[in-house]
Amino acid sequence: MKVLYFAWVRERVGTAEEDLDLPETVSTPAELIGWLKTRGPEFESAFERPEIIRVALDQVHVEQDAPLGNPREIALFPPMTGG
Amino acid sequence: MKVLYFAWVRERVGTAEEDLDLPETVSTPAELIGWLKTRGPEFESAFERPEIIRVALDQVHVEQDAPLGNPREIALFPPMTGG
Amino acid sequence: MTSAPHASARPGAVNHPPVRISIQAEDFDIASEIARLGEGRADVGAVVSFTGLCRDEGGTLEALELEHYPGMAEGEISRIVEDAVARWPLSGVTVIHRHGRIAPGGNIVLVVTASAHRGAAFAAGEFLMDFLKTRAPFWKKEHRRDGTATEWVEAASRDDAAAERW
Amino acid sequence: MTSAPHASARPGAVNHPPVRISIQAEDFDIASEIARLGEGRADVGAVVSFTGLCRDEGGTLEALELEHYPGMAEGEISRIVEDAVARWPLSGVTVIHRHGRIAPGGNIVLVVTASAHRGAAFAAGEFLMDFLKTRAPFWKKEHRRDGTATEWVEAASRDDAAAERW
Repeated sequence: MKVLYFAWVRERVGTAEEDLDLPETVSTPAELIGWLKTRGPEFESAFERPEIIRVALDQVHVEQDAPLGNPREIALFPPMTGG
Repeated sequence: MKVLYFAWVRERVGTAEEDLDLPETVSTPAELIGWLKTRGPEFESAFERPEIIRVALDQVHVEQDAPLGNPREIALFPPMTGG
Repeated sequence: MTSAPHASARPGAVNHPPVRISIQAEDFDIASEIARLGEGRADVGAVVSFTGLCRDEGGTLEALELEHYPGMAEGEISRIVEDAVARWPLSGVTVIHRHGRIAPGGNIVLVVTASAHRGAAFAAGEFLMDFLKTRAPFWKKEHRRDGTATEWVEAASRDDAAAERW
Repeated sequence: MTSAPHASARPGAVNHPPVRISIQAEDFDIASEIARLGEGRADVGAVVSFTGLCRDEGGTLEALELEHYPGMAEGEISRIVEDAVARWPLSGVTVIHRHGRIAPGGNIVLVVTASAHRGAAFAAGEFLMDFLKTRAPFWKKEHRRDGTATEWVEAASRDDAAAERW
């Protein structure tokens, strides 16, 4: 699955995009974030406050407890500050 | 005293402006309107619904029961429709 | 006929934002009026403009004719602007109201408000329009395309209700 | 980089007002965007524009850098615009949001709403801005004049509160 990172999440993770094979146990964005945090200190840092992370599945906002399903892309980013 | 009329009040009265000597008994705009109505059918027509007439003393809105005082000019006009 | 624009800042007032009020027959240029409020002021975060246009009323309108009370129009708009300046932290206000004959699609009124914050700019713009409608001494007369008798526009009770919200 | 502007009317939708959404690096021209919504439509009575500008934060800011999520930015703004179109009788909506580096005083975002009635144009403009702030995938980073570390702007809780009003 294509995973995208934006803003300071991207900077801390150190990449804008990666292709990942998710374990079967990951069925929500919250679980994805929890699993990502086990992948190293850069992920630990990016997701140190997991509750503030926003999630989009195929470019549509979803809650962290939404079913992950089988999207083409999932994006993780900080609260938005545009406008 | 200079009396000004605008919009359909002006059209019905037939003049935009006149200089009038008001009787001593006229001490409020409402009394002025009542007195003007006695001056002929054109005034009768302009002020047939006196309650909707707006009043300005020296270019400032006042209520019809405000003291008339001794302004340089008094204006009588319909509800405004600008903007 | 053009009234002289008011001075761009109130003498003696500390931190009073620049205010421009103009009652004029000619058209106005929205872009330059908006630019004027942003110009050389990098502390402005939000500029809201309202442009009121002459509607064609389903194709029946030939033109609007706007009568006004010279002197009082400027004075009353100044008072409304001062009320807005007292209520919201504005960094600039411009109000331009045209008079005379205006064809459908033409500009009638422009209000521009600038502030560091968007809520203030929006609220002040709407406040100014609500009070311009009910307190500025202007009257609209409609000339119909079919040449029937012209008619004065009636004041809308929803305009009074809008002004009473504030 | 400029996204292709969306089609100016939704195919198949009866009476859907023209909508223009653009995510772009280049500056925009407020006047021509406002004119576009009035053009050839004499049934438009009110046009409200909101321009969001880059503040200089007391002279300390060198520039803002705006990151965005291409594709989702257009999609999310389209959804917000559709919500506004469903709530108010609008005759046109334009939203332009810039990305990339923007200097103090520069334009960031433009929202223009047109309607036969001013209340709808004001309310829809403010609604669009409130939801752009909280839902459109853009992030601001501040570059300081003194060359100290750049910082990501923190989301303001007052923006969430503003969006929750609707």
